Amino acid sequence: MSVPLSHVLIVASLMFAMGLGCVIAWRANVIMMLIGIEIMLNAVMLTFVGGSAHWGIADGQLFSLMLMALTSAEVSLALAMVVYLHRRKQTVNTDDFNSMKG
Amino acid sequence: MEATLFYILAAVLLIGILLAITARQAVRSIVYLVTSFFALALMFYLLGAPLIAAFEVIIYAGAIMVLFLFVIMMLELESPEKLAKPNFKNWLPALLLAGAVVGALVVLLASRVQAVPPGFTEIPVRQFAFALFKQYGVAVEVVSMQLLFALVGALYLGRRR
Amino acid sequence: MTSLIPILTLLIFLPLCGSLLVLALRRSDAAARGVALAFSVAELALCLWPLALTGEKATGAPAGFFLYQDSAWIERFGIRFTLGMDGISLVMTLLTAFITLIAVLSAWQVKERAGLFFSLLLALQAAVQGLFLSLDLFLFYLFWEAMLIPMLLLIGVWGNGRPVYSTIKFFLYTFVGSLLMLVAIIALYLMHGAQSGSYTFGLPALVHTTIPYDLGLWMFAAFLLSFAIKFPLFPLHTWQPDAYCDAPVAGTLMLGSLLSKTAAYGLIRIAFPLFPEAARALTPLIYVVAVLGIGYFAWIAFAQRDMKRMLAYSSVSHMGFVALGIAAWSPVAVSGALLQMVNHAVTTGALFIAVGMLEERAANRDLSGYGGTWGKIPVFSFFFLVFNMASAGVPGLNNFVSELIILVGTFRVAPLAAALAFLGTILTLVYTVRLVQEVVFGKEKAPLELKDLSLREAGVLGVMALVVVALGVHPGPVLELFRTPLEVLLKQ
Amino acid sequence: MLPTYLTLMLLFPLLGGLTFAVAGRMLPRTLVEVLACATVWGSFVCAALAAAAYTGPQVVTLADWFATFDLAIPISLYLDPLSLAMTVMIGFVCGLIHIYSVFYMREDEDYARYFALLNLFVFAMLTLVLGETLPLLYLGWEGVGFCSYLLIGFWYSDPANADAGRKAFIATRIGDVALMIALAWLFQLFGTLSITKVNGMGFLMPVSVITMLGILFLIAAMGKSAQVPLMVWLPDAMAGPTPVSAMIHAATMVTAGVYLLARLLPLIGGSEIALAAIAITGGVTAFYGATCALAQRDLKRVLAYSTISQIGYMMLGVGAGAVTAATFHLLVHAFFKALLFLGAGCVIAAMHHEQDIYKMGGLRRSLPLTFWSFLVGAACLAGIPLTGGFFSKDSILLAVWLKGGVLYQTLYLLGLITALITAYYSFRLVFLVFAGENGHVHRSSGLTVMQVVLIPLAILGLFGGLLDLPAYLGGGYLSGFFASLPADDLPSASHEQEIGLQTVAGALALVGLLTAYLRYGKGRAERMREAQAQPSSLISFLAQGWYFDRLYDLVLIRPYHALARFLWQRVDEAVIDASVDGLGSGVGGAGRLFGRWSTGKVAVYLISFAAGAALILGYLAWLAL
Repeated sequence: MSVPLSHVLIVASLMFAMGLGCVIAWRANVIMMLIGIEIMLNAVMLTFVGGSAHWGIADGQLFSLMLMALTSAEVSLALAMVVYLHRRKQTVNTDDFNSMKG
Repeated sequence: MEATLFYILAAVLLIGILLAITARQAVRSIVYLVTSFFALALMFYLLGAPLIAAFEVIIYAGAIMVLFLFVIMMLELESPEKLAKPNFKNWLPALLLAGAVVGALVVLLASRVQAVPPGFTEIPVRQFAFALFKQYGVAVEVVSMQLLFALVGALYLGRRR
Repeated sequence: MTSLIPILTLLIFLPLCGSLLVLALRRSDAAARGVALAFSVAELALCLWPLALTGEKATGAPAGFFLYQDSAWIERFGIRFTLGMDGISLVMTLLTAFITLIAVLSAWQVKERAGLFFSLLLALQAAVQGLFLSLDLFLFYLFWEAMLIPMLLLIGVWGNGRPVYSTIKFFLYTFVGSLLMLVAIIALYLMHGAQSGSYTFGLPALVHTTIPYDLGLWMFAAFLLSFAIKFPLFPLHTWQPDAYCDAPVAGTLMLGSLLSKTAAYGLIRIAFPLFPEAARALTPLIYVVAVLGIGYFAWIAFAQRDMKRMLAYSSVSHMGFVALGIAAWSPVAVSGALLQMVNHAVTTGALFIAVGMLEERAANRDLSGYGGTWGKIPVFSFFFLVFNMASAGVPGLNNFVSELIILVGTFRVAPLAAALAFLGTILTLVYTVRLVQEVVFGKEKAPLELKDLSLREAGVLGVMALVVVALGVHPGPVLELFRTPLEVLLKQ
Repeated sequence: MLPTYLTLMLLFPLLGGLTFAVAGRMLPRTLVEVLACATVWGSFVCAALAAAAYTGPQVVTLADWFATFDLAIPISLYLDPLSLAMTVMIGFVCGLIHIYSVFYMREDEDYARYFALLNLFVFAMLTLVLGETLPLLYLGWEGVGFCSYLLIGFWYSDPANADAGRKAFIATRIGDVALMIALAWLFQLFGTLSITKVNGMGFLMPVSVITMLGILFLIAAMGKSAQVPLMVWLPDAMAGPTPVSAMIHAATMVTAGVYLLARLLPLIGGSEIALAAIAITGGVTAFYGATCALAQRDLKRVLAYSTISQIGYMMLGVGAGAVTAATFHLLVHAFFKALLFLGAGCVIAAMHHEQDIYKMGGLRRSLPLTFWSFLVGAACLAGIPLTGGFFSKDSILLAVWLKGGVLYQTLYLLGLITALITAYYSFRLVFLVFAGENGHVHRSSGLTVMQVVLIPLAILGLFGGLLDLPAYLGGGYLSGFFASLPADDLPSASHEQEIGLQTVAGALALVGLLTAYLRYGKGRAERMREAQAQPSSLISFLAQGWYFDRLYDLVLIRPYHALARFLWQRVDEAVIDASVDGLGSGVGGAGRLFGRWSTGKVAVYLISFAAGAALILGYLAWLAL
């Protein structure tokens, strides 16, 4: 296949930017914010895999795998937290959660 | 041929994500996302990572997204009126920052002259496995520990008082 | 034989083991005390052993070191567990073991959580010993920071007055300094690595790094600042009177007698050899600060009514001589500074203990509460007088010898600074005789029921007085130990 | 044999002193007293044996004190005529005073401390005299100062006594620092601190350096020997027990400054300016002390001021380059001043510790032995012809005269005037204390022995002149003995000149005696009446020592106290410490300011994070462009 690495990276960066936008824009909804994070993480994975393929080293793929494991851990915890918070406050609006105020 | 396929898939991916993040309902956005991730999985395959592609489908599109769906349904968040939809004021900073990030990345990419000719090598699963379990054995252990902690944490948070 | 037994490692880990054991025994005060005493005696005995080995040459050791030990630790970053002992380290470890023993004995009456107290004392000793022995900058830094923890706890938990305020002040000051030092250490590490290709924190290797003058100035300044805070030198001293006053007696002893010496040791062992040019450039600054400090602190000490505070200022004033001797960086002056470190530790430490004994009896540190103790508690007064006279530099006692050596050594290099510093000794005498006058002589200002020293207290002060006299009359052996290491250090 | 004698000479009093200091309280009183005297007399015997065995100047190295690199300080002693004469004198006078002390201090409970310090003092004084290296000399120098400090404040429960001790210690320390600096400088110049070597190398240095060194040594001597302007401590030092005053503040310690200068004269003699400074200091001090002594009412203070004055003479002698004359006067002065003090001690003991001379009188009959001895002492002090004091003082004046030049002739005149005043106040003392009636005394058991001790001193004082008779009477023993000393090459006077000068001085002394007789012998009743009245301003000016105490209080002590408090509270706590505390609270405030940013809302954090990321990326892109 003869796609230049830069194109892969551009796709990844667009994807990352959209994830970022999602996280920022949907501040009222934790679920959507989590989705944004997933998108960003996938963008990172795409970068890793692209790099791995480009240089022919397995490490990039390996890290995508690690990322996936990480993400699943993160998502399961985050969703558990959402459930917990929803149970306590009946909302998923992040602006209502401010107990971390400094 | 493969390159064309790649671009098509990329288009599907990006459009799917765009739809996902602008969807009115969380359930819809999940469905769009699943579509995009399928496309992404294919792109991984094209980039010579069949194993990752498989995992993408199984774990992401399969497990994680379903988990999202479960939670959405459990909390009965599917009706759009329950959620405050972002208006333009919310989107503005997001667009600005995302634009800045993309712009900067593109500038960076464009400024780097491609030293190596374009082209990808496929990495066989055997090599992948060797690297995973020989070189990064400790990392695998750490990740597994982490998954365990996440499990315990989720159980702790989810228990009924 | 000696290579089979890792004396140096033992020197560090023996007190550490003692500390853990005491911690385990903390339910019984008596047991904790006994074990702490046993371990500090054992440590002192262990420190005496290398005295017999000074003539030998350890394999692989840098010049001047007769005990050396080097093993891999964190190879990834070139951090090694390198310990070495030369004459200077030997004297310092002996001093540490001696002072800790005295501290344990002087803390005999601690009632509240005694086990933890002794445990912390021993832990502190381990850290100080490690610092005096380490030849790896990373290790040095580690011990440097490790010293802080037990010290802070000692002041914070057992202190009186405003312990929390003093603790925080002490912590912030020293921490700011040590962070700067860390930056300099890492910069040095990277520079050396880039130059030679081998990334190492080993002091003997780092000495050969070529450092651009400007950068060296900054790095030396970082080290100097860090050490000057711990010293402390004018005007970075304001944590010191508070910390000294609010710490329990044993804590003050460790702080004043040992921790300030680590800073001087660092200057001699690390800062000056690593950055000789920068050191030369900044020497005038050290002269000014040292001379100013000697006079200024002596002057302020005169105004104090709180005895411990007076001694705190006196302590910094005397440390000025150490700084002066180091700044001169000539063999005679530095050997004088090293001797002064030992003398200062013993004399000032003994004075702090003596004041602590008074405080234990009358629960009062104010000068106006005492007077005419000679008639009531003659044994105490005798010792108090002896230590004060030593502090005032009466010949025949220890401080005189070192101050004379520093004066003579410094005068060659910087006559004006040396002469001015010695004018400061007039001020030293002024506050010393005031202290003696108000406590030992005169009329009793408030009716007090004082008991003379117990056998333990008399023993503690007696041993220290013996050291004071011995070092005043025959300091030759100690000075001889400094000779070889100084020849090596100053040749670089 | 010589090293043994010297070692023992030092060891006896040292061991005695240390024993009494550590275990004195546990020993019986008699034992301590006997031991204390025995050690000092043992020292004296050793000194006498050393004198017998003496053949020529000799350096004896006993041990190492300390050594580091090229700075090596051995414990080595130097025996030459000067130090030999001093050691014999010290051993003898101190021995007598120890015996005297035993009886004088009969009633004091703290005998152990007293004798410990007295013995340590003898050790330190001998070290000072014998020390061959300057640090060893300094050991003795500071050691005598330390003992003097504690002995002046011996009766510590009166704060005034302790204050006097403190004053002495601090004032002499000023001089000591000068000595230390000179010592460091010498090492820098010559690379050695051996007195003999330094003395031999003085000519290598430019005169300006020698002058500076000389002045430093002079300052050191000023402190120890109570010369203007550091003399204020000596009158107050009389607060100590009288034997202490006799031993330390008259016979031995205070002459250490003169000894130091005499010892180093080969070095500092190279500079005329330094010599002139020494001579001027001596001349002025002699005059100052004599005038002050005129107006004192306290028996011991009269003697103290006379000591200042007499040491001034010695300094004048050194300044004129006449080591022999200065030492001659030093030795004779030691005898007659110890005699005077011990006599005063007898008087004070007999008068129930009354020291005001206007309340005394008539002791001529009740204490005849004391009277006659005291009279001898006063005659020596006054320089009545043919006494020891006459010859010694005149040899100094002769040397000054011979030195010539305007400066030295002025100083000679000053010395003559001082001699007149001296004769006057000496006999004022005699007449006031011993003449008149009401001679009731309190006799204690020890008084007899104490008076007996005066006799040998009186004999020595009276016939001390024999030590060094003028050339026209056959020449002196001391001059011959000291001939080996370097730098003592003075022009010798013709006999006629010498006789002429001595006639003048003798006549002046007699005039002084006569005046004193007229005023205080015949006009005693009138003077007693005057003493009740308010003193005139001149009298109080003199009685207060020219108000030097007040001047120093105003110029030095008060500012010192005030500045100490100022530095502590206004500078250290209010500026340095507060600036650090201020920095702390400033950081705290900034922290609170930033703290407001952390609202706890995820969205704010997110936007901040994204903005940060965008910023970094933007920066990188800008670099790439």
